Amino acid sequence: MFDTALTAKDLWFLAQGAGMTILVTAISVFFGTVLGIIFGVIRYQIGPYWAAPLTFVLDIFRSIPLLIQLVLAYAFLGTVLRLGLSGLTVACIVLTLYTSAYCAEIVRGGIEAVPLTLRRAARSLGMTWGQDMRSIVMPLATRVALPSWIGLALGVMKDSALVYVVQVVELLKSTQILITRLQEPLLLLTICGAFYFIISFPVARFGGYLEKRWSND
Amino acid sequence: MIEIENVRKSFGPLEVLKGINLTVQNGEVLTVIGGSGSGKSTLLTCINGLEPIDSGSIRVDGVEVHAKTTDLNKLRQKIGIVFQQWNAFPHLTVKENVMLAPRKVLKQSKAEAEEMAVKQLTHVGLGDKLDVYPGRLSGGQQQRMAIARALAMSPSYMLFDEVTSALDPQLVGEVLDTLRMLASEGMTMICVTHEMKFAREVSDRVAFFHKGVMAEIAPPAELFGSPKDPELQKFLAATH
Amino acid sequence: MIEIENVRKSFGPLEVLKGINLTVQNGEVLTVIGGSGSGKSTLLTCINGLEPIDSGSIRVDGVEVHAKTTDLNKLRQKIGIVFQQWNAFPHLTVKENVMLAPRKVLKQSKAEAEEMAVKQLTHVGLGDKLDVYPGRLSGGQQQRMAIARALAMSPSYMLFDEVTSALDPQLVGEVLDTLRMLASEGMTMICVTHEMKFAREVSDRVAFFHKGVMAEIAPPAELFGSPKDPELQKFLAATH
Amino acid sequence: DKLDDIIASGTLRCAVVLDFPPMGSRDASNNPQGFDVDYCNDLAKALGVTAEVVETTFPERIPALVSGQVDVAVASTSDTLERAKTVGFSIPYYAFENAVVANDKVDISNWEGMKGKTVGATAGTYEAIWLEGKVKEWGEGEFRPYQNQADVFLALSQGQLDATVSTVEVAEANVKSGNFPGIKIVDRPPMVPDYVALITLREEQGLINYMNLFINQQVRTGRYAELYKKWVGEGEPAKLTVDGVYR
Amino acid sequence: MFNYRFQWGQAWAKLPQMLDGALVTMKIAILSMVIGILIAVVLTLFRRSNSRVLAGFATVWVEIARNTPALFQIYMAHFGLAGLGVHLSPFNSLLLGITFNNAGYLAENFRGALKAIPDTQSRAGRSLGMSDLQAFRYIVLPQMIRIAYPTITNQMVWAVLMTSLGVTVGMNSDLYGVTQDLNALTFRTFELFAIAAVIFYIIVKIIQLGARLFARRLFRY
Ligand SMILES: Nc1ncnc2c1ncn2[C@@H]1O[C@H](COP(=O)(O)OP(=O)(O)OP(=O)(O)O)[C@@H](O)[C@H]1O
Ligand SMILES: Nc1ncnc2c1ncn2[C@@H]1O[C@H](COP(=O)(O)OP(=O)(O)OP(=O)(O)O)[C@@H](O)[C@H]1O
Ligand SMILES: [Mg+2]
Ligand SMILES: [Mg+2]
Repeated sequence: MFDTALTAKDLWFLAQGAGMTILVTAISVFFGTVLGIIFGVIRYQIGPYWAAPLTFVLDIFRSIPLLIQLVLAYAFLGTVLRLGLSGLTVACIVLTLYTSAYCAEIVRGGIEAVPLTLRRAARSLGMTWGQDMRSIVMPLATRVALPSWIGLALGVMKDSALVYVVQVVELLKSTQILITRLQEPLLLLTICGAFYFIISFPVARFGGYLEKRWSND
Repeated sequence: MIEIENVRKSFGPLEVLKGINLTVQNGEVLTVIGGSGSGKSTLLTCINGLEPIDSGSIRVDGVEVHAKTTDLNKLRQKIGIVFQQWNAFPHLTVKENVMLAPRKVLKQSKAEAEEMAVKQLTHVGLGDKLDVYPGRLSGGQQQRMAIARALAMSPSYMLFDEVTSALDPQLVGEVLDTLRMLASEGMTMICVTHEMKFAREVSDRVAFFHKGVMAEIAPPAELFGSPKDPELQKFLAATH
Repeated sequence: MIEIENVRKSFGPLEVLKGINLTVQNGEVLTVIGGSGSGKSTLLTCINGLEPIDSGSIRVDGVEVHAKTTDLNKLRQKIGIVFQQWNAFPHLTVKENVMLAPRKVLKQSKAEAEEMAVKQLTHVGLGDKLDVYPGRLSGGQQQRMAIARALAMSPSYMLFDEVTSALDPQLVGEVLDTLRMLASEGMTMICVTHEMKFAREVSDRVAFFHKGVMAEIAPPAELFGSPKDPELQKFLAATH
Repeated sequence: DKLDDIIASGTLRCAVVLDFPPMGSRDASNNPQGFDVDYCNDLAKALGVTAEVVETTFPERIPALVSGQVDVAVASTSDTLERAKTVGFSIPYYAFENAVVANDKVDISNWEGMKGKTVGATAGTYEAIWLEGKVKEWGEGEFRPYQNQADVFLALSQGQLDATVSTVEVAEANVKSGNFPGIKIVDRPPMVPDYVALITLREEQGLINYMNLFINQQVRTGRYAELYKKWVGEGEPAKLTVDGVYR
Repeated sequence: MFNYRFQWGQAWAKLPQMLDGALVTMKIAILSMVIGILIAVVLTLFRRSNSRVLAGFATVWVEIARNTPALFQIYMAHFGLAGLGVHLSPFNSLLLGITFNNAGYLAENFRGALKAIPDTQSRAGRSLGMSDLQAFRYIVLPQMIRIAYPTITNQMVWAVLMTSLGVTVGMNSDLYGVTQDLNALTFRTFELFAIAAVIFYIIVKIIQLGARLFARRLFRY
């Protein structure tokens, strides 16, 4: 079963695909989280009524297949607006917004989990809204939100397998390219799945551990 | 001096404060008693501007609390407040809880804030709990920490909102002792409380609230000895 | 008849039952008292086989509870048990709570089970709550429902584990009255309780447990009147 | 216009499908190779710029073009009228004959044997559109479009498909390679040769004009035959003209 | 820059075909959820059981489902299984892939929900003479489903969105597959996929609304 045409070069090719997966994930999760925090805070701060338009827009990103989001964004930005964006750019933009839509929910949940009485106490001490947010809300909300956020980041990594539609050669796509040439689907797919698993599993476990630890106190 | 003039306040259709007039002199200890929902807590949160008022005015040291131009954050530095629910910041140690506001709000140096924190915590009898997280403290200790936290801002006034009602009976004493100590040091205080014995011993005056109205206000001997308001008479009869 | 012979039981290193011998006759009401952690609850759960035992034997109507061959599910049908924590099934109405086991375990028809449920619920005074969800009931009502639920299986024996200790004082009476009624109807019962007055009035015999040992067993007049065991004396002194 | 833009920018970006040997594939170092890749290079050379090959799938060729990812697609694009509503076609630069390829274990001796069987082709290709139409016409059997040529042959070799229609070139290359055991070429379906053209944006008449002349030159100079020999093998390259009509 | 002409008419004309696709998408989503929930319950029981083999099997399932891309799982269901001689049609491959994914995620959530149900509940059932399985079936399971209900709804939405991955295994009758087919014919990518997006959005909203109404009927306690 280890009699294979797979060469070191091919493994390097796979590794490059994996690198692309990680790059896309890292960029999207980073900017998506920043945006998500901003959206989440806004949604919490201005109340459900005024936030309705924002909620609606973010909800769209969670109600349409990512594949369609990518195709549409690619077609719209390119075909309609004629912006010469690379596939990688489009992939990162879409995944960033996608991430931010989920992240906003997580952030809002985290903020809501901070007892109002604590925030009143902070304001009574003369702390400004910003100081309250930074010193009280952020540390406490983070504890609630971090496990879900880790889940989200891993989800985005797995979903990034779809960016092949905008011509980004990430891990799964590079696996398919090798399958085309080497015709060893089972072996190659197993390697590919194992790679995702090796990144995802320990991090997911770590998230579960954090959740357990923080829910105890 | 805290001057409250004809303050009215509603939550939606519910009028919670129906024109309150009250002046608290510097150095005075005022106790507020009254039934549940009579508006006591609301009055306190209006005094430090956490809740807006509908009409009337509240002045603290001559500054109009609810004027648009007032810097509330600055004003709140001179009005310490401690609530019924324990409000320890769970992610900070006891010392850090107390140091937080002085550092962020007063921009004190770490050393300065730490010195003050240790001083105030020792003052309320928590000198040995400095580096403990609040989760490890009893309710009474958490309330004393909240008092120290407020005191660390060197406030001119302290407001206490039923600080002992969420405590087990055996823990009430230690917190009341702390309040007594503050009163004896000349702090200007408004204490909302259900502890009649405490009100009688410590207060300069006692105010009785009933359904958003300050029905009676008098020195404790008079108010408890010969209550005039019929509702107050009922209230005292029920609590004895 | 329940026959308990030299039963021993440990949780890890902790020996909770240190050789218990006890026989309960049909129609007898036995009350078990004793300090916290003395093994009372453990004994009850060993009798209906929810907990395994380490050595000794328990026989109910001559059937060895902890024999490999015993059909525990069948045995449990004749031993009703009600716990300290209210165990209402929150997703079923009061009537459905009571009907569930007769239908699924005894395979009764819906009509049969319903008739029985209404009868037992009326018996414990919940005839007007049939279609309410348990979330709407007071703790006392939930406990009475749990009793009706156990009775609906027509058990020969009823075990009660401090059924009133999680209740507000004003609700204790209604549950104890239900137990009294059962006792007067001749049900064989083992009641673990802290209610000394109840124990004194209702029991045929009272057993005192201390640290996994049944330190004394006697009719109530004797046990409360002239306790011999020094621990029992201490215990009674503390609870009076 | 685009022609000027390309010359000014110094690069020509071509969309090429790389799982479509011998037209496009990857060598042992996973670099692009094939007829289309060379054709793109030739075009770039004619323009005096450097070529940049952008890999696309069949379904994604046109979006990549229309969205400005690439300047032209050298990607075996069949020149259908429906598509010409959206993009601009050059004259044909290649013409495919198609072949029916079947799994060894299936009893199919000619193209009509596909009736009632499970057949498939690469989504978005000429053969897929034809085959899907046939399956609808027959009213029995099943048609499955896969995302790329490799998946089609993988499915065929695994026995998930009974037969496929693909270009003769691809069919022969795949049978010969031995990568897909258990497949055989059985027949030529009655399809009009699949003329494929270079495509660019519909309104880029200047570039289309240039490409037309370029294709003409490729045939005239013998480069077309040379590339055919290099990638497809011995024999006559397909004629690019249709009798009895002007282009 | 903005000289693209929208041709909605051409795309609109395809709406009936796309709605047929939407039905197939719904069918797969619903089937994969029903089967997924059943399997998730079984996996939950396995993980609770004392048998290491069963518990191990369930854990492996859950971890693979949660830690690899759904696209990978679906691809494996088609081409991977075929490598082992098991041939599934695109419909069944997609169904299997999504069901596998659903079951894994749901089993994990059920485990969390289970923790929220006090042990005393099943003890109470046992002491009424119910078997372990009966106590689980009639007492624990209904409460577990209620706690996990929001996640079940979410997973249902996910299942709908995941059907779009069917194209990788030759699926062309679901909403995404139909759209892609039409796109190959006309290349009106933007218009066609925009309509598909709206249909997906509406399906998701219907599911969420339906779940809320259903919950009101289902959970009256
Ligand atoms: N944020 C709010 N929104 C709406 N109603 C409120 C709000 N805060 C307080 N109330 C209502 O205002 C009334 C007065 O409340 P307040 O807390 O001032 O009473 P209290 O005298 O402090 O009572 P207690 O002794 O129970 O603390 C109550 O009926 C309460 O329900
Ligand atoms: N499942 C268990 N695992 C480990 N230890 C247990 C378990 N159940 C009970 N114990 C321990 O066994 C001892 C006896 O418990 P038991 O519940 O029988 O006491 P009890 O007499 O009913 O006390 P109480 O009056 O508090 O209900 C206690 O120390 C308890 O902590
Ligand atoms: Mg109050
Ligand atoms: Mg007990």
